[in-house]
Amino acid sequence: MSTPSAAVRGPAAGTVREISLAQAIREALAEEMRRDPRVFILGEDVAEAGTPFKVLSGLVDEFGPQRVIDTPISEAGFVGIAVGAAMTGMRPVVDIMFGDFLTLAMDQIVNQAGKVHYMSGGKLKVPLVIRTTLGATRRSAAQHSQSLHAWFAHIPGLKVAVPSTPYDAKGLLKTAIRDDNPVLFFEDKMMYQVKGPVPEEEYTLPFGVADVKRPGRDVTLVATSSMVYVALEAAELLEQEGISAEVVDPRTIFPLDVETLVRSARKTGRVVVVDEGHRRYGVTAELAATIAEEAFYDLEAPVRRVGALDVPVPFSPVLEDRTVPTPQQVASVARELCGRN
Amino acid sequence: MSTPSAAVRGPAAGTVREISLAQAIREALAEEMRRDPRVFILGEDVAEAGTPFKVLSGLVDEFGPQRVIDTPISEAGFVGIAVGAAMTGMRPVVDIMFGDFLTLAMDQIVNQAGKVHYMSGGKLKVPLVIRTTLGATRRSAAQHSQSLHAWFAHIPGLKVAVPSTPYDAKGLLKTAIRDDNPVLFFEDKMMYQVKGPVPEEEYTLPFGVADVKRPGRDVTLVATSSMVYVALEAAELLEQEGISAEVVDPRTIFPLDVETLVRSARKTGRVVVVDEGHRRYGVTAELAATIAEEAFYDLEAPVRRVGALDVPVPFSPVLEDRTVPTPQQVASVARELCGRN
Amino acid sequence: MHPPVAVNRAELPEEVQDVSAADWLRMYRRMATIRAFEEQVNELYLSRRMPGLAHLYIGQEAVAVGVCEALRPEDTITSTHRGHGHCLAKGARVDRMFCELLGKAEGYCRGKGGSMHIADPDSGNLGANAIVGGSAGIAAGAALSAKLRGTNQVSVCFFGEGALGQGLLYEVMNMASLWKLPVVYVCENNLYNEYTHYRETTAGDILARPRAFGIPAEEVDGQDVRQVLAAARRAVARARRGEGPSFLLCNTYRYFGHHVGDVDRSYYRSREEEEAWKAQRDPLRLLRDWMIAAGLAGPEDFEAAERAAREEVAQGVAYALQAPYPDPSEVTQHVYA
Amino acid sequence: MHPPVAVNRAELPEEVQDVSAADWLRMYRRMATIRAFEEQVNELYLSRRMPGLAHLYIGQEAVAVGVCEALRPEDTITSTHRGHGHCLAKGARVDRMFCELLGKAEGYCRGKGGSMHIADPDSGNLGANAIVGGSAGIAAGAALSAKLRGTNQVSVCFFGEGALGQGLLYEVMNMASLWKLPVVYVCENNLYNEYTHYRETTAGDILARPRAFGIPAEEVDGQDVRQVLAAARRAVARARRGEGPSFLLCNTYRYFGHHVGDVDRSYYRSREEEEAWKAQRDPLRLLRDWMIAAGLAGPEDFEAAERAAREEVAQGVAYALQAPYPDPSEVTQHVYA
Ligand SMILES: Cc1ncc(C[n+]2csc(CCOP(=O)(O)OP(=O)(O)O)c2C)c(N)n1
Ligand SMILES: Cc1ncc(C[n+]2csc(CCOP(=O)(O)OP(=O)(O)O)c2C)c(N)n1
Ligand SMILES: [Mg+2]
Ligand SMILES: [Mg+2]
Repeated sequence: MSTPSAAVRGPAAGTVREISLAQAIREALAEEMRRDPRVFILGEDVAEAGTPFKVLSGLVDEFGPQRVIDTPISEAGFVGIAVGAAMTGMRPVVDIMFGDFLTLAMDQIVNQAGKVHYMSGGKLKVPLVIRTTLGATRRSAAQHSQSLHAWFAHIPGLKVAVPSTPYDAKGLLKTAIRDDNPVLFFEDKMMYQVKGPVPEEEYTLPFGVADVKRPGRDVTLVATSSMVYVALEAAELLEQEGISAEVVDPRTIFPLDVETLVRSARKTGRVVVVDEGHRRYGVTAELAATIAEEAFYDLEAPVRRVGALDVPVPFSPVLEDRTVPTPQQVASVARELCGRN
Repeated sequence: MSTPSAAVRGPAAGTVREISLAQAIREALAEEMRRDPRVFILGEDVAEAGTPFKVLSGLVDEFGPQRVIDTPISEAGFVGIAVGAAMTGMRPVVDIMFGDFLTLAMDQIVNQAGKVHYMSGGKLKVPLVIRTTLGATRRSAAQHSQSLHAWFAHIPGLKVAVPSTPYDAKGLLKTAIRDDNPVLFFEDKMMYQVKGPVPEEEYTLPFGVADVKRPGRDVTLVATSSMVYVALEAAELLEQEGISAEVVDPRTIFPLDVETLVRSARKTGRVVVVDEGHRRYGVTAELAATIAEEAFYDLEAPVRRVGALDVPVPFSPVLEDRTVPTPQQVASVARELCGRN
Repeated sequence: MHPPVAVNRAELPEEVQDVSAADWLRMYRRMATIRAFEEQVNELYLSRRMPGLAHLYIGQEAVAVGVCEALRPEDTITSTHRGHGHCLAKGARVDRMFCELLGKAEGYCRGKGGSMHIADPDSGNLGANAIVGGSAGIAAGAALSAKLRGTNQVSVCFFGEGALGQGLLYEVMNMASLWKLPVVYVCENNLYNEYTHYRETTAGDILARPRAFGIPAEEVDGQDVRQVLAAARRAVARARRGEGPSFLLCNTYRYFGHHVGDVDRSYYRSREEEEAWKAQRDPLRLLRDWMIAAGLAGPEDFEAAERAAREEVAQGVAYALQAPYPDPSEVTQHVYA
Repeated sequence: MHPPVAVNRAELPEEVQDVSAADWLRMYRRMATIRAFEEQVNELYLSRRMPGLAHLYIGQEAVAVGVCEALRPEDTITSTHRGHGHCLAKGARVDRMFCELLGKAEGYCRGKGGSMHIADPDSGNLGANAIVGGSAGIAAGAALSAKLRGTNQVSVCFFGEGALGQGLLYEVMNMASLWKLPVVYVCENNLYNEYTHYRETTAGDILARPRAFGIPAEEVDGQDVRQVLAAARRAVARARRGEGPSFLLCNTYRYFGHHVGDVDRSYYRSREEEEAWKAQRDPLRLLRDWMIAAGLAGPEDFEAAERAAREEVAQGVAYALQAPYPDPSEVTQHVYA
């Protein structure tokens, strides 16, 4: 995946390096673990192996096996343990290797972590981060390629982050760890090697604040996670045809920065929403419905949605590549909206 | 819950009785089990106890404990067993007592049942029905009151039925059992005693065909499951003010009868979508986004969504009653859309 | 089925020989409170003054009281849908419990939790759970937390034998054993998963299950608070020493229905069975008979305890019945911390 | 660690004394096919001609071949992410397997499944599964189905020792035991869950786990196809008699990485360990050495078998490499039946 790095806004000033998203995640974890002894990591092959994606490499060397804990293959079990630890003064960061495996821990995430604070009338808190992955095109087939983030955004009590750049990932992960609520933190597994500018200095990014990744006038492309890159490439294509596209990245789908989305929609009057989850009953539905409702009187055309094809993710490359939104597809939808067909 | 029975269209002719939704479900199961020896029931306390809702009472007497099988409290386990049985020539109907417990079986439902047909290139089939419940106001608190149907409609490979009347429930359940795909069948637990006309004669109802539960001109109320009654009551209220509301019940949220929804929206130009799941990233988002997109040029006002409040369901009646859509609330939103505030 | 009650101190298990008559009497009083509380809950249901349902703990009092007696205030418990007894035994107040059951603002969860979700961190109660087996991980997590924070707290996970059907329990017992977590799994076998006898849902040998994960397990007469306390002390001491988890299988019986609405039970269990447990295995009676026979207390002591318990319950429910509901605007509070 | 190989028929387990030399040779040939197949898969990966990753079965061949030899064609299996060996042992064709691994239209799943999802109902293979432990229920369900339909089929569930971490397995073993389902749980303990030694993830005694659910369990030398076949025949016969499930713990080893990309393994296991298994415990060598020593076959028989296996694989991969991809429009087919 290529980063149109000029387009992807990094931090403003200070000492800035180009680092990968994997490294940004690792830095966020290391900094928070140094800062706060209550933070620890729990998951499969997180210690010596540093996860199959090597995102956590080296952390066990600095923090030891008491704080970077290898678990059995027991997703429900160790999420449950993390919930209990979070309720009693710790701040666990759980690693769920593939987002598809969240299916095994749904009760613990949704019925326990997401509801304990409310059910206890505010007495108990669950400061828990679940880091996991989304995204297809890794030729990993139907049980290792899903983007299930919409499910969690549906559940009151949970927060959901879907960062797209190393800068955002680091700042949002630090915020997630300091948040007193359960946060699902989705990383596109195809994005770990994407590089981008990240300051040396400490920073955090607030939840619920969308980022305009590229300003534009004629059409708004709202895109999440790695779809930001797809939208940015689409914007490049559109620019060549004289269409100026604004790319807005919500960064967290809950809390959702409705204001920024609607402001952009009002300005351009045309919106395409892009997300890598299945289209049907997915993230694009909420974003499109919200924008269509709030910007109704300023829209020149219907809000259009581009999601993953509504099929289980197939293995064969010739098929899999059909399932994920592409810049061409997004550009073509945007072009249509602008009446340029 | 009262049935404005004049409004809820029953079958056309033949011998018709008034029976409860619970009885309609039981009849559908009994008829299908008589017809097809491959159909059997699996779940907790389904045999002698007939489930805590008594929906299955008597079935074990007719069909025996070989076909109405009591399980341990192992939702993932017995759904998995049902998937395997379905793949090898049986047609299991699984009972998940409260929809909230689906969280325990998500891998088996989503990663296994929902994908096997596709992953096997069409060779294996999973003719499985999962009957479960949704709906709040039973004073059962946060872990026994959720309406999680949106999750399943998000997953290609699954079908999702949300019947509102005894007639629909019976006809759709028979269709579900004959379907070669996994079907999630959601029954509102507060609706089991609702009565309605059901013919003596055998019938089935197709999936993906919405039903206009009440015709109208000025505003469309799209409503699912028990929200159909809320919408019908809202329509009565509106009628008193001279606003003619059309109530459309999709009956299955996947497959979704987009055509009927959009036709009604085009006709009235104003739409309120009502569903008992959480509003955020829920069923109303998909329905609203679809209608807003397809009927864009015919809409007089933004599509409005009424869902459950985005909070875990509280126990206290004074709080719980605030979380579920009411006829007054729906009527008020519709009134606003019609510029009558 | 069980041997006759012990009649002198010498027959007491070693771990409880130091328990004073006053302490035994205090435990009796606590069991009496639980019983009176639950009888009142049933009455609230029957008189339609309580929203929803509740699962009564009557018959099982010795388990909660015996186990919690072995704990320190800062130790934690997790509980179940049948959790009133655990909450009270760990130190919850009767009036605030009733407030919660009635959905009132002064309830432990401001009315948001209700019968199945009472949590009271102040008394070390991390919450009841309406998902069968749902707290197996939470309890182990509290134990891991205690270990990581070096607090020497012990965590107890109460659950019914129905939770043996949930895979989560085995996942977590495995980790608790591997990591030597200070957690005690207390399985209350009251013979029924809702309306189904546990033998129809439970293969093999229950004690062999924790043992297979390297967790010491023992069977306990759950109607005899002396045996429960002794076993709990063994398990808690082991946990406190850093030696890891234990599993107690407490044999017990619920006198009432699965929930307050489960009145016609004849299709799944006999009246004779119910009567036999009540007549021969009642936890309050067993303790009283032994104490009287052993000369540790007189009948008047138990009458006084029961009177006091009933009084506390009567006052508590009266308070709760007139207490205010939460303001409806609270519905949107506490979704996020 | 293991006793020296048996040198005459008398030392064979009772259950396999009737197996002919030709049959042993056929099993050898099948193991050789699996090995050659997997070597070719690795080569496809290294030469970047295969999309994605694959988990090689090399080193574990005797388990799949020994177990499947005890089955009838209509019996069913479920498999894992490391499933090529199971598929081939149950009767899949090499060429169509390669087609699937390369995402071609003639693959067993028309390219939709890939390495981790090969299913072939015609040979009784209900599918590999990329969720660790994910097929524990499916296998029991196939057994329940066989029982309900009265077909006398047996169902085998293959899984790695990592799946012992998944609660689903215990939920399902409980039901399989209660309902006496004709299912055989075959646990392949190759010592590692990905990159973590199983002792760090597995408390207590593995065999005690199924036994706690009333399921007979035995440990099997998974490198010795004779022992595997004997144990599988005992378990399958028991299932066929309607006596219920069994559990076989097959000790084995994977020679290669967790997947084809796992080349640098020194941080989690030693080269010495790898070499020792290959040198002393190779399933093909063990069978060959015994057959030659027992006078059941000569070296030329094994060379012929290996040549044939390599030939089959070479032809299969050549066929698959030139075979067409599915039409892109197939992407929306097979979502619903
Ligand atoms: C996961 C889950 N499945 C089913 C239920 C419904 N249910 C509530 S209590 C119960 C039986 C529990 O039996 P047991 O664990 O023995 O506890 P007991 O009621 O006997 O105290 C069931 C099945 C539930 N609450 N959670
Ligand atoms: C539920 C789930 N969690 C995690 C993974 C990632 N994963 C794939 S293979 C594997 C290790 C499996 O070990 P084992 O069961 O022993 O099988 P082996 O690879 O040794 O054959 C893991 C953790 C997965 N596929 N599914
Ligand atoms: Mg019980
Ligand atoms: Mg292994």
